Amino acid sequence: MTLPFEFSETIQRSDILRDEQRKELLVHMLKAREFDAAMGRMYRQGRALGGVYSQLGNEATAVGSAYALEANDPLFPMHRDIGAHFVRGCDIDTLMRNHLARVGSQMRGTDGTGHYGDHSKKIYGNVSHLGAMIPVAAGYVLADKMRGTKSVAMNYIGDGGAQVGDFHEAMNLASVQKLPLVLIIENNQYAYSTPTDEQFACDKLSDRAIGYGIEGVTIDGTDVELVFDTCRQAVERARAGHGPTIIEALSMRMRGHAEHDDASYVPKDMLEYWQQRDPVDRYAAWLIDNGILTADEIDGIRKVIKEEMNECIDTVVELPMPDPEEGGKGVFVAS
Amino acid sequence: MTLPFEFSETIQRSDILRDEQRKELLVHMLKAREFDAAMGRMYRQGRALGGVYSQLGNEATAVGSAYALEANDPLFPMHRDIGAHFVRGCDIDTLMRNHLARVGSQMRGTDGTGHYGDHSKKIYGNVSHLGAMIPVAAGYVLADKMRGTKSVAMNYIGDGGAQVGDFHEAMNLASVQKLPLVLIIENNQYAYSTPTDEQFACDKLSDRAIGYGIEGVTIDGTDVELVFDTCRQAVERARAGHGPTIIEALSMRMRGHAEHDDASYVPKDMLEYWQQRDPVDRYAAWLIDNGILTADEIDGIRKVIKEEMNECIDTVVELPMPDPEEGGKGVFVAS
Amino acid sequence: MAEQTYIQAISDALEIEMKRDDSVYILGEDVAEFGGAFKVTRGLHEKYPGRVINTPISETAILGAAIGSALNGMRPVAEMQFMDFVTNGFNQLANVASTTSYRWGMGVPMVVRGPSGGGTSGGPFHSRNSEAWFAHTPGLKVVCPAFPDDAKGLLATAIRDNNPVMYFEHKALYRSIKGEVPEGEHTVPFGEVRVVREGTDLSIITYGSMVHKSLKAAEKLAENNISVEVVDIRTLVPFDEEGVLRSVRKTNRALVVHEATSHAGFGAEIVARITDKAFDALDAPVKRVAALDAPTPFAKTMEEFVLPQVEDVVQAAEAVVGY
Amino acid sequence: MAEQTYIQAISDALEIEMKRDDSVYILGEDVAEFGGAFKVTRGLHEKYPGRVINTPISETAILGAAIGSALNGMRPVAEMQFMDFVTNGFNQLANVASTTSYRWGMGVPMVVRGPSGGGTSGGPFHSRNSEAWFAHTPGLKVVCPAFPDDAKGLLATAIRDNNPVMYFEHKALYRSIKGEVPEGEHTVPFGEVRVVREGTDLSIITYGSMVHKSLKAAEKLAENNISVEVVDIRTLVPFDEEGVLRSVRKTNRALVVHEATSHAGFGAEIVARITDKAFDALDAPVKRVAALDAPTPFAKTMEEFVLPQVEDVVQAAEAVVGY
Ligand SMILES: Cc1ncc(C[n+]2csc(CCOP(=O)(O)OP(=O)(O)O)c2C)c(N)n1
Ligand SMILES: Cc1ncc(C[n+]2csc(CCOP(=O)(O)OP(=O)(O)O)c2C)c(N)n1
Ligand SMILES: [Mg+2]
Ligand SMILES: [Mg+2]
Repeated sequence: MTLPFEFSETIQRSDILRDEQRKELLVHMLKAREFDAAMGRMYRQGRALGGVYSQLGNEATAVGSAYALEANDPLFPMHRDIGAHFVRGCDIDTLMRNHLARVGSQMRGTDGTGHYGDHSKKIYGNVSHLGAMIPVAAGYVLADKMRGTKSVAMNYIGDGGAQVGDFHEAMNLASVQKLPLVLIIENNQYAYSTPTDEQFACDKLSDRAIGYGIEGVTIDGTDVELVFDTCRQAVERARAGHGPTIIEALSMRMRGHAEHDDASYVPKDMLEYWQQRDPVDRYAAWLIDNGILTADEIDGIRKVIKEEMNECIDTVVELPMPDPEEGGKGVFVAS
Repeated sequence: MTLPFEFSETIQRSDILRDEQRKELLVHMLKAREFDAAMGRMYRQGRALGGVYSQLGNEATAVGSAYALEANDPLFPMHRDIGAHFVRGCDIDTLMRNHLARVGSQMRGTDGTGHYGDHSKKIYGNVSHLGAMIPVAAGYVLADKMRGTKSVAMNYIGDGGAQVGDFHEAMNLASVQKLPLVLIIENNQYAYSTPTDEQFACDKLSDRAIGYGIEGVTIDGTDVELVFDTCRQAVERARAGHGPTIIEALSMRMRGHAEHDDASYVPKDMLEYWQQRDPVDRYAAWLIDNGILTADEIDGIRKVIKEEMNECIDTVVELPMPDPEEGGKGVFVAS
Repeated sequence: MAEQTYIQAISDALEIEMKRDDSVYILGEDVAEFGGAFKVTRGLHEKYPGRVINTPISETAILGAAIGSALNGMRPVAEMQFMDFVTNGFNQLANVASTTSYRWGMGVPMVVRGPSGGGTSGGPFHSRNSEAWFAHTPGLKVVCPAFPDDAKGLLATAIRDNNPVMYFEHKALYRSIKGEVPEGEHTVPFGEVRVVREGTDLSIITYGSMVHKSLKAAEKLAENNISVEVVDIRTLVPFDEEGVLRSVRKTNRALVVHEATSHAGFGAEIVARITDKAFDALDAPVKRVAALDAPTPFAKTMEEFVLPQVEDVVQAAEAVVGY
Repeated sequence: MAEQTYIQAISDALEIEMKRDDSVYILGEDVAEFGGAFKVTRGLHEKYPGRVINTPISETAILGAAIGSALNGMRPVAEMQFMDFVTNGFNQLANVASTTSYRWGMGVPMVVRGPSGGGTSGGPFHSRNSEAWFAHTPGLKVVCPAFPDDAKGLLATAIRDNNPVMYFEHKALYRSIKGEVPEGEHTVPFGEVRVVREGTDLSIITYGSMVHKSLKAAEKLAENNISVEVVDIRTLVPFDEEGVLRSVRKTNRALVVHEATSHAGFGAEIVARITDKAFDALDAPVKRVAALDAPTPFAKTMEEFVLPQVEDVVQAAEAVVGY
């Protein structure tokens, strides 16, 4: 296992974040983690619907990046970006209903996981077809640009998805039009069973930026403050009219592609290496070391989240699925 | 008008070419030019069918690149690569019949221009959908690689077509599989009416290579010996198993997108600049300066080609189009 | 009313809708200064600065960006230089645009328009009639205008619709077809057939370029005292089943005609609706006239053979009437 | 003969054809060591080193490369991880693969296979039945097996065919359907319907997953003394028109059933053929049972409502018979 560059052992302290914000970051990451754990349990209990795609290991990337946006900036998250949803103020109940296709779910049961769209939070989830939302995100901010609104879109793609043609067409269009788009490539070392060296042959996926004449950088995606700072800079550059940025955030998919997959194809030492860099544990330890939170406080936060999660599950699981007839509705909006 | 780098004023003499070969290069270029002129005349006389896409200005790129292949290497030319067809031994009659959809044409009248395929010459023409042949070329040599045959595919794409998703997926697959594929990006400054700065925002299109971890270079596409040398090296690297290369060859589309287009959107001084660098005139002058051919000899060659061209036109134009019923045939080959 | 060509009517609709609504804009290849390969958008770039956007050659990016901007309050009109190139952005339509209302309850008010169809020696890649692919993709509306007034009115309706609309122009009609077109704002509702010729012996159900060939066939048939009603369905989605049935119930015979290839073409859907709902009214089998199941060839001779011609319609009509 | 699941039969065909012919190889996402998302290619990578190729996530590249290698003497079998993702490489099929025979006279012996269809809470992007898009694209063959023996035999035929073949597996059948399958080499010819149940009152013309639901419906109908013949068309291109007509001429009534959405679905083509060629034999209108014109939803409740069920077939059959 080779890494494109040496990681720093410690968290790269951000100069912008206040301690209150640091706590928020941790809370979002913990929520993502606990949500994940809950969904995993549901899957094993046979109570989930469809595939369950763990975000374990992706907390710092999803949370740190989304945290760099303003409320008016659209977010285009992927399947493992639950943390980003929490940053946007999405609650557990909403996500859980959606994952389990229960009545009152954001997508009425038409689709699951984090695929939902919500104008009120400017969240625009993904379709399964990888890469398809990159041009959509570009178009979204193109509209704002045409109207003189200074929004910035943040979109995500995997180390696998970055090979899809949509990536190319969208990043190229965005660079030509200098669109305010930040693309996070979540390089978590695997695309389903396929390791990165069977997905691409360049040193860093951020090198793709050179071919579009835009900024590109590869960072440690397990350091939430580094992710935040890097994204913040990219967001500011974008807002100032300097166009898109590609940020490759390195991390590890700590579970299988989905819960059915035992990921036996992943070398043990690779998981061990990344386990050392667990984004949540590392950040918690750093917060304690820096006197920002105590271990007890963190335990307390975790406990509250767990309780909320469990209560929520108990409620949502009991809800019925939507009426069958819903299936025939809404193919078109009113014209 | 800015250029990515300073061009050399003179032809970059190849160390490999023998003078006999230099004459061949000139002959192919002259044929391409005369064929082009003939097609243009036909268009203006209302005797052409469909669009007529001039290759004027592209002679050195098409001829120099195709000349770097061995007979067994597959060629995947684009619409302006008539010169490459001549290098492969395709004759005027074949091309003319095909362009005019006359009986006995390579494609039976089903399609026109240089879109034909011919196993015997290992020529595989393009479809109109730009970029679509890049993955096809990759797959072609993948097959040879699987069988241990050391062929190298040469494929072409425009400064416009390089923005199509197929470019990305194919070049990425080719780099991961280290396929022997040489892609010439014919950057002739325009894609239909669209100048390059509305097509892409990188300095050089060959910079895309970095994002695939492969070799990339941008060269003067009006210098046939430089094109040949550069391609030859890329072909050799590919044959030795070192994977694909992207070669951006700079030139100018000296006419409209097709003959109906007066290209009034092209700045005059741009055409003047490139007129100075006319690939055929420059090479002819250099051959004379270097005592390889005399002006008279070149005139003689040109005259022979013109005569052949005119005779061929006179014959082909008189031919009927294929039987109507041909239109219903050949949708499937025998299974 | 003013006499306009089909293509003028389209340009006009674009201009009027751009004037009427700031959120309408155009994107595509060579659409700005150049005015597009067929000059449909000529002059709009100057009149509406910043609202006619040249893109790189990237149909996926064009369609994806159209979707994104539509989600964000704009009404994009995306031009495909030729409708054939929509295959390069197919996924954006088949999976993103078409499912957004269903999944998110959000409208995607966008129009995809461009020249389709054959008859111009365009060859296999500049002649396709692909409307059936989209008609079979729930969530997309599909429009195929045949006349200048409809071209104008249906395009305006498409632009104002809150859903993705595939608007198929027929390039052979661009300059060959003229007609009276209402001046100023003009809309034509989706989902209503237009009876373009009344008749009593046979209903020809058709759309797009074949409306004109069907009308010519009807004239010839009239010489033999066969009275043909020609029904232009205009929109494939939504589909005016009642409108079709009304005509068939009147004439008791139907012939379905389109330029697209036959196998699994939209004509089959029309036949299926008639067979299901007007079975008792039928005095003869419903037949189809369509292109042979082949790519559209380049050579004029062959193209004429592959694409349906007036004479094919006449013969099929005679067969149905003579049954 | 040995009892096999549908999925085993598919894996078997791949293995046998790879053994038989060195030019057969497999490419796709996660198909090598991992054996593919559904494990269809499990073990083949080890048995045929170098002939099972993992690709990046790039359907366009997969399909394009398949075409290129097919032009160069190979017989690629390209796996779409889900058939839904074929939309990302649509252009390669619609414009390159499908026109090469016509334009160049060269065969493109390739198979595109993968799991399609609904019924597994896969949601809008893992459930589509897109066979009609391809049936309407001249130059492609289209296969939809329903039984293990056909799955094996039709895949072998597809691999040996010199033309591009779209081979739609139904993921809900993978492990739920078992049957006797001939051992060793086994081919089933294209373009021949299979009468899977004989009957006299009504012909159900169907394919894919709905063959099984139609058989269940037939059983229920038999309880009411309605004798149903179930005809599995197996291949949409080439289409065995005669085979369908033979059954309809015998029963004088037809019901067309498929899982894909209704509007402009392949069912319409079947109805159109019957209406055209067996009109006089019909005692009742030909009806269709198909999915509602909507994406396939995620929630089980809704999915069941949108997709055609046994009861829908029963009711429609009763309507046709009772006409
Ligand atoms: C275009 C497309 N092809 C195939 C798939 C099937 N698929 C779903 S997820 C996945 C792997 C994705 O890997 P990556 O992009 O690295 O994201 P990760 O799951 O690792 O976060 C694949 C192949 C898809 N969703 N879209
Ligand atoms: C995918 C696709 N979209 C649009 C077109 C229409 N089109 C044909 S040629 C052309 C311009 C091509 O420019 P470039 O690639 O630079 O090649 P050049 O003609 O300059 O040699 C366009 C837009 C096409 N052929 N393919
Ligand atoms: Mg990954
Ligand atoms: Mg160009």
